[in-house]
Amino acid sequence: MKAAVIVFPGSNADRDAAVAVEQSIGAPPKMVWHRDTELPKVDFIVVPGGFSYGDYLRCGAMAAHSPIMREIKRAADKGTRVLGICNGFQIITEAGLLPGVLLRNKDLRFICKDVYLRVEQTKSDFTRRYKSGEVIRIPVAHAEGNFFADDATLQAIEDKGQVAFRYASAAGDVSDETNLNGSRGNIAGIFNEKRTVLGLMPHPERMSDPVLGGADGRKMFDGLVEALS
Amino acid sequence: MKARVHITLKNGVLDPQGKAVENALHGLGFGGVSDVRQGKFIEMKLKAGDAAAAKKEVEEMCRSLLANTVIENYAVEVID
Amino acid sequence: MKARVHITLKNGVLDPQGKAVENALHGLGFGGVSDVRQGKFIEMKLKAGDAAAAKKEVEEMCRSLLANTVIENYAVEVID
Amino acid sequence: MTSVPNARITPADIKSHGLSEEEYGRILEILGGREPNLVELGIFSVMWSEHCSYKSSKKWLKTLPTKASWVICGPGENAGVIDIGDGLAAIFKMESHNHPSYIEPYQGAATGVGGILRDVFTMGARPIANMNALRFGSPDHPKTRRLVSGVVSGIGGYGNCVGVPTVGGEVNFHPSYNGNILVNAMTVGLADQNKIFYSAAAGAGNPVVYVGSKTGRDGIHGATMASAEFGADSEEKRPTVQVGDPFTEKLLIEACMELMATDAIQSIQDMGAAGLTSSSFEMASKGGMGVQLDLEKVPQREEGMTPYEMMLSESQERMLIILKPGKEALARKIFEKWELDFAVIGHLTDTGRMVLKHHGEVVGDLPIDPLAQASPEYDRPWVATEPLPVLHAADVTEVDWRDALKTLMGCPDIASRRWVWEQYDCIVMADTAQRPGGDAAVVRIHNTNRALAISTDCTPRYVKADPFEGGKQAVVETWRNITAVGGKPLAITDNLNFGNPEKPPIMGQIVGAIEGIGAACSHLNYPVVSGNVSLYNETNGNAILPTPAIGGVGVIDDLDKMTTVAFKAPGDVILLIGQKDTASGWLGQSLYLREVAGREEGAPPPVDLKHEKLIGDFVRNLIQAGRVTACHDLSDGGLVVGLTEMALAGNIGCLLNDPGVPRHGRLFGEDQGRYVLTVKAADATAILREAEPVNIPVQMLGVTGGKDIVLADETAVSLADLRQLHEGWFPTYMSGKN
Ligand SMILES: Nc1ncnc2c1ncn2[C@@H]1O[C@H](COP(=O)(O)OP(=O)(O)O)[C@@H](O)[C@H]1O
Ligand SMILES: [Mg+2]
Repeated sequence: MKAAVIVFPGSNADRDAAVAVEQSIGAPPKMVWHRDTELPKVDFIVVPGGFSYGDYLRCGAMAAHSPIMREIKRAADKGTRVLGICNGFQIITEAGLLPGVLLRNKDLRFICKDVYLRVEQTKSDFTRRYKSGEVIRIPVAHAEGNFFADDATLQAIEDKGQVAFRYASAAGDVSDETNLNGSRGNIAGIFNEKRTVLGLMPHPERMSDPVLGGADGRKMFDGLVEALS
Repeated sequence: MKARVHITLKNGVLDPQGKAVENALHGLGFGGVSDVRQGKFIEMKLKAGDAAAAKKEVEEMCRSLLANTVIENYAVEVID
Repeated sequence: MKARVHITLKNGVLDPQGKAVENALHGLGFGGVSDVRQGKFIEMKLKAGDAAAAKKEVEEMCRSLLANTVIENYAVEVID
Repeated sequence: MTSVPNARITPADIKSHGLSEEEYGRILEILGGREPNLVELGIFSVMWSEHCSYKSSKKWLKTLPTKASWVICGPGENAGVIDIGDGLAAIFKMESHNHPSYIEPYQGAATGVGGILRDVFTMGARPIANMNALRFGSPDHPKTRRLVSGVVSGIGGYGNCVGVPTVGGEVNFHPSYNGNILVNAMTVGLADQNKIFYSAAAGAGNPVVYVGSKTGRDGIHGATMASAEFGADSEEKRPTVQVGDPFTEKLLIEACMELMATDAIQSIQDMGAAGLTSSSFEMASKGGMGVQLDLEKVPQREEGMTPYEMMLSESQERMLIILKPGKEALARKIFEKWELDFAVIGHLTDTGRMVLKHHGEVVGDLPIDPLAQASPEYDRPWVATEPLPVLHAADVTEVDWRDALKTLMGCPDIASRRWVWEQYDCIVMADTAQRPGGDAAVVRIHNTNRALAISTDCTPRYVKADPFEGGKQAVVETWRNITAVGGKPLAITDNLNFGNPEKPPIMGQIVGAIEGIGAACSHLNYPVVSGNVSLYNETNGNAILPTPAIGGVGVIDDLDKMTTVAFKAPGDVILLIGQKDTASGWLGQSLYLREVAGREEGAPPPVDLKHEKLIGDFVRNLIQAGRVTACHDLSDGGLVVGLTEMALAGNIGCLLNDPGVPRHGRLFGEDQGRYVLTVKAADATAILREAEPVNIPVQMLGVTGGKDIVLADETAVSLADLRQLHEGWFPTYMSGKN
């Protein structure tokens, strides 16, 4: 299995992603510069976290127009797995790979802390190693993770089983109280319809090593390797 | 030639910033304020030949970058 | 009564957002754009009795909260 | 040669540039009797400002110990450099951005972070951790809330975007900071020892290269502003503050790192306070070179900028590089890839002079050495702070320990800072092994099982009461915090924040604190490798508490042995190490005294350096031997506050033996040199046995377990109540509801 991590000028979790991917695959991913017009042949692409263009204007808006995004869309259409983490989630929604948008957190502050997520959909290469309804602990670090979609879109996402994770309590309860940032339906991560593209605000790559406080994120990368090799 | 662009959230889209501003204003004693909405205001200079062409160009910018039409509306004015 | 407030960076103050937007627009092929500056646009409803009082009140809001007068200017319009 | 024909320097010009008549006399001397023009006067004024020249503190700073076998580069460069083994170096420094942050908290704090980052990466280090030491006025002061909110979001806004984790710091509130908040930011970076870059220019003819953002009219005279006392009109003056652009900073880091990996750089320096002036002067002066600049080549953001403005602008995110011959094309390519400005703006000469040209015309011509090195140095008169009487515990009101504990856990200086640190990305780079909330932050050295431990500390109320003891205490507390996570403390940076040094009592505080810092550093073999001084922190004659903030750095050789403050399991034995038998509890200047008894008096707890070293080394050895399950040093609030912090972190209570009398002294006294440890029950007596022959006092305090803090007499406080108080204060305060 081969993987690539996209590097935008303000990416800052590109290395974090590469380390986690390498740990699961056993080989380093290709680092691809945002201005490249060709993607290497890979099975799996990570659009990492950071502040791609300083997050000026709207998070991810400018990165969504990078030359490499056209290639990523093309690859995604052909079924290449794409994972957008944090700013990467913002970028791929701005680029239209996923529905909805990410607004400012409801209390407007940047939030960095571990959160509990309830796994909603295990039928995907990303989540196959989790159990349905399992609660995992993964950190967030964002100011704009408030997922918004209009009623019809939201209904469609729910109906088609596209919700990957929701913000929950340690016991797995999903409520307004556990809604970290104001996201509709407590949504922390969503798939495209085919479940080959996943975007999420929390950082699985920063919870893939016990020294960092846990390894719940590792199962995502291990699952992908298992599915794609 | 100059252009001014207003980008505002569509009705029905939650505006956490506007709401926070409204709360803060209430806290400061401005009790009569309501329905605060916050948007963006962008000014720019353009090389376009005439106002109509300029307007078209800026609208194109709005659609492709400046606004996210899932949640935002835009309005363009061109000033000579 | 409604008010509209424009908050813009003072001349000479660095506008990192404007700069980044301008570069992105050039990248998208909008070569004729320059001097992009990004500001805020705030709309609100007011209970004030008359337009003059409303304007005064909103200006007071700008000074105490909405604008950072060290680096920003504000302009208030009141619409009936 | 003046570019401003007939422009005579008036006494008003001299005054507005913050220069004294005497200093102006010295300028005339240096220029051989010729009057400077305005550009030159501006250059003198910033180079001789307190901020750039350290004229009031230099004499005393020279007394600080700066050497150890692991010090690669001490004070004098952009940041200090120490050997941390495996061919690696840690490069770090702390710097203040106090005045700008008071005027515009978000941008002031943000640009403070940007500035200190540049000081570190300019030496070849990739920044791996940010810290911040913050002091605000009384929570009741009408401005405090907005300042806290702006400063914290500014620090986060900048650090989060550049992708350097902000891993720790400190926050204090005191009315003395009402008109002068303190925003001290520290950056720690990591470099290969054979890839460290310095700022001394060499090689006549070598190109002087400007990279980064364009120059605008930002912050002109920022350095002189940071060197003047605030008056009643300062809020009206509204000096231009700089706006930070963290995105550009991120690009600048990456571009510099890429260039540093080649062999193109002869020397490099960031443009900090006094921008182009101080960077070019310092580089030339350190290398004994001259320099010629063609100012029209400086990338400019605005039209019609004058030489004066370009030389004094403090626009952010800019660096000056001396390239080796023939490397321009290579360097230009890298900076263009990162979409940054790049311009050759001059070259080095061997004249020892700085010649400034604008469109071919000479607009300034100054000798470099006399200006950069012969800046004024004052031996300002000072009077020592009168020692205060020792306050006996018996003379302090005793209240029920449970009430006192609740008051303290929820008081502004002890309440959890979670509201602050959750706005900082403390985990980006995926090497943070210990996040905020413990004693020291721990950041893994990438790809190894080793780590750096970092802590910033100062207890200003102690320094006010006794500058010498307070100076010692600040150093020792960082040393203890690093020890408490299992680290070996190596060196410090300092940020000396004081009032107006022209007042002898304030100068006395400066002298006393520096002597205390020096004494502690010498005894602990823990040298000062970098630092910063911020004076004139006064408004209308009211000075801040003297605040010499210390940032300490140490190493952990085996991350598997790292300790945290959290109780790990019920049934562990709790040990108190370092309590001297005779002590009945030091309440003078304690938080118990201030928060519970409503008094701020007495001598602060003395620091016994011999004792500190003995105890700290013993504790560290136990940790490194893997025998400690949790560790916390005791500071603000004393023993029971420390225990409560450990209990809350682990969500496990404890059952404590009778502490003895006087109970308030025993429980809340702030005696120095103490640690609380938990160990496996089976190992406790062995530790006691080992401690005795080496004269280490160890007491068994009790055992962990349950959901309360319980004393032997069965009075108890529940962790749930304590947690609510501890976690509740900050969010409630910031929401404006208290
Ligand atoms: N401004 C801040 N930014 C980040 N972390 C902070 C800040 N202030 C305090 N903290 C964290 O809160 C914890 C408690 O701080 P403090 O009481 O000063 O610790 P100590 O007494 O051990 O020095 C530490 O982990 C510290 O790093
Ligand atoms: Mg401590």
